[in-house]
Amino acid sequence: MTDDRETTQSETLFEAPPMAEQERMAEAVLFASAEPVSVRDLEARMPHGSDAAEALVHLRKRYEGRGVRVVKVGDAWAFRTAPDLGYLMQKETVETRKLSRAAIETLAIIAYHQPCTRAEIEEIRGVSVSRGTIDQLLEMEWIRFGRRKMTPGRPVTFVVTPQFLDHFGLETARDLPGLKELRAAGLLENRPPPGPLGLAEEEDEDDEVIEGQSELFED
Amino acid sequence: MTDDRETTQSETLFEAPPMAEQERMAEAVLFASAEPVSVRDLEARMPHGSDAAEALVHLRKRYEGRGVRVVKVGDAWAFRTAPDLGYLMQKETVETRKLSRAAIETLAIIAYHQPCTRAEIEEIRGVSVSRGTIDQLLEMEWIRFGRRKMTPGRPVTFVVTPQFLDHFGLETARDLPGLKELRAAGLLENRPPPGPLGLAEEEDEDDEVIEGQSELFED
Amino acid sequence: MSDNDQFQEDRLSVNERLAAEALIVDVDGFEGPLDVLLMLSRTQKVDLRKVSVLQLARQYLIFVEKAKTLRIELAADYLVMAAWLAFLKSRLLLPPDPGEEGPSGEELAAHLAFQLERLQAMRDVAARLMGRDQLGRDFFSRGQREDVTRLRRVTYSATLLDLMQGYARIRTRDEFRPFVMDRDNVFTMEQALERMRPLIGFAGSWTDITSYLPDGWDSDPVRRRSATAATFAASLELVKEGHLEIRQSELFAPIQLRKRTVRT
Repeated sequence: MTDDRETTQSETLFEAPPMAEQERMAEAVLFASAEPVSVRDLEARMPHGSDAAEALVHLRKRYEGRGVRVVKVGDAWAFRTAPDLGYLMQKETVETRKLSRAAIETLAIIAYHQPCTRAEIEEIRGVSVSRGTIDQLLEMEWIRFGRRKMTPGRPVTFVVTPQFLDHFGLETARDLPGLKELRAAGLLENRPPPGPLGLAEEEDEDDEVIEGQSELFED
Repeated sequence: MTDDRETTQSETLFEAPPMAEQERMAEAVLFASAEPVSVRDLEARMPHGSDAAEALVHLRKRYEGRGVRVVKVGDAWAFRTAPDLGYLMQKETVETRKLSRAAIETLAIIAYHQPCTRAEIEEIRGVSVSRGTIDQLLEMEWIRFGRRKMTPGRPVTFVVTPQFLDHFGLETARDLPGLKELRAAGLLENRPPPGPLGLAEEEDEDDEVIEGQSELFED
Repeated sequence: MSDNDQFQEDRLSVNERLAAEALIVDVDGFEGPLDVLLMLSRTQKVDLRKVSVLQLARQYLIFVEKAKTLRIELAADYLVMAAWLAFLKSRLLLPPDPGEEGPSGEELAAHLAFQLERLQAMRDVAARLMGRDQLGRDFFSRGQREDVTRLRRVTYSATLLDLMQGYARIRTRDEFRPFVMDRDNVFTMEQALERMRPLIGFAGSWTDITSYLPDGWDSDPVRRRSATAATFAASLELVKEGHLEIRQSELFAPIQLRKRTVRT
């Protein structure tokens, strides 16, 4: 050990690089290494006589307020992105999906009947409306809550939003074509009437029914 | 394109951050990624109205003479440690696969003659190029397929990649060492062998003759 | 043949002979005839642009002959090159025949010199390229990547046509249906609430929920189901409003209701 020390002593005769240079070295090593670097490791890599701790102090100071900072991780040091810029490191990928049939129908009913309660939607669609469908439309900001109805339970109502109108290129919801126009435009299929109790609705998946029940509890 | 510009124009109404702040952002993003980041990608991540190119100019200046530098690779930018400090980084050195002499020559020929067909590589080296050599260079992502030549047989060509430039610290392929001298000496011309009696020429397709002819006019 | 060899060898310097022999020993180490020619041309110790192609042709022919005598397997390329160089040599030595077609010996020689120069140039730049500072050896990228976190955002789209068709689908269905009749078998939550509000004031003790079903709704299963659901929903609404307490001792056990007593 003492031998080591002597060697070091003699080697410091080859003067240590100037502090500015030591700072550069610390900068490069911290940048390139995959893990935080301890002062000891850093010093081991730098030329003899270097003072890694001091170099780090200078380096840390230099990066104050910059886009990256020199931070202490345990007893080692590393570069890290400034926390206020973390959002730049996020990349959004946008995926476009077709709206489900249940959601389109619900949306259509709200658009044509607004302000419209959930019960009314269910009455018109003939099936319960899942909470997910409403939430999705709310989240998309195509519908929003309207005034509560002055009926028992004071149910909330839904109305369409300006974003909805914007998306569909409508000035007001009143611009939506009426049934007659839809028929004239050939948009109405003349389907045979379904069974007396509208059994056709069973095609709406069971999960919706289940969800419908759970909704009772959520409400 | 003009549309893009207009959008940007109108969106700059939401003022872009001050240049010092943009520089910080570019710094953070470049620092975080090991691969070079294109100006376009950078701008996409920065707030609207930011001028990534200008921020990079400032940033590059700021890091001049430091332990890490801002380097340009093709149309992308990256932080790289200063080459004079490489010796400190022994630990980080990755074992690179040793390239055969054939691979190195093939790489050089592609770099200096790109876009370059296999037949051209073979003509210059005087031997056939093994599939393995090309495969290795492709796998290392130092070369990639370029456009097909508009000559009979429409042969594929090879060009060097941004990774190649990055690896050898080149901004563009124009910065290849000795490129100008080679061009001045006429050594990058595709000079056709005289007459039908050339040696390896039988295997060379007619296309080269055609090219050669067009070159005669250029000379 | 051997005479001829002798004659030519005498004209080569010692160095050239040594070089030629060295070549023969490891012919495998060469990358084809052009590589050999390039090596041979170096023995001329002149600028490649001034290389004597005639001399080079002779050197090469000696090389091939030697290889043959040493029974070294030579690839066909080497022999093709030898034949071509023999032809070139004759062209260069004989005065040009004006009646002959094709390029002159000088043109052919110039092209060979060009090929050698170009190959040498490529080797030089390849060496310069490999001598450059290299990523991961002399300079380094960021060791610790701060990976970009990817946020996946899903946007849903629908067209006006989807919307209208959806609406039309529902409305046409209704048009063909005796809608009013349906209502006969549906007991809504609103109705249930209306019915229960005045009743709960009297529910001091736990009462089965079925006792709140309206008259005439308990025989038909369809009607009973609707009425039960509506009554249950209404009860929950009343619980939420703080008027009612509800309990069920176990799964499928009767649901019981009681007026909520305000404790102080």
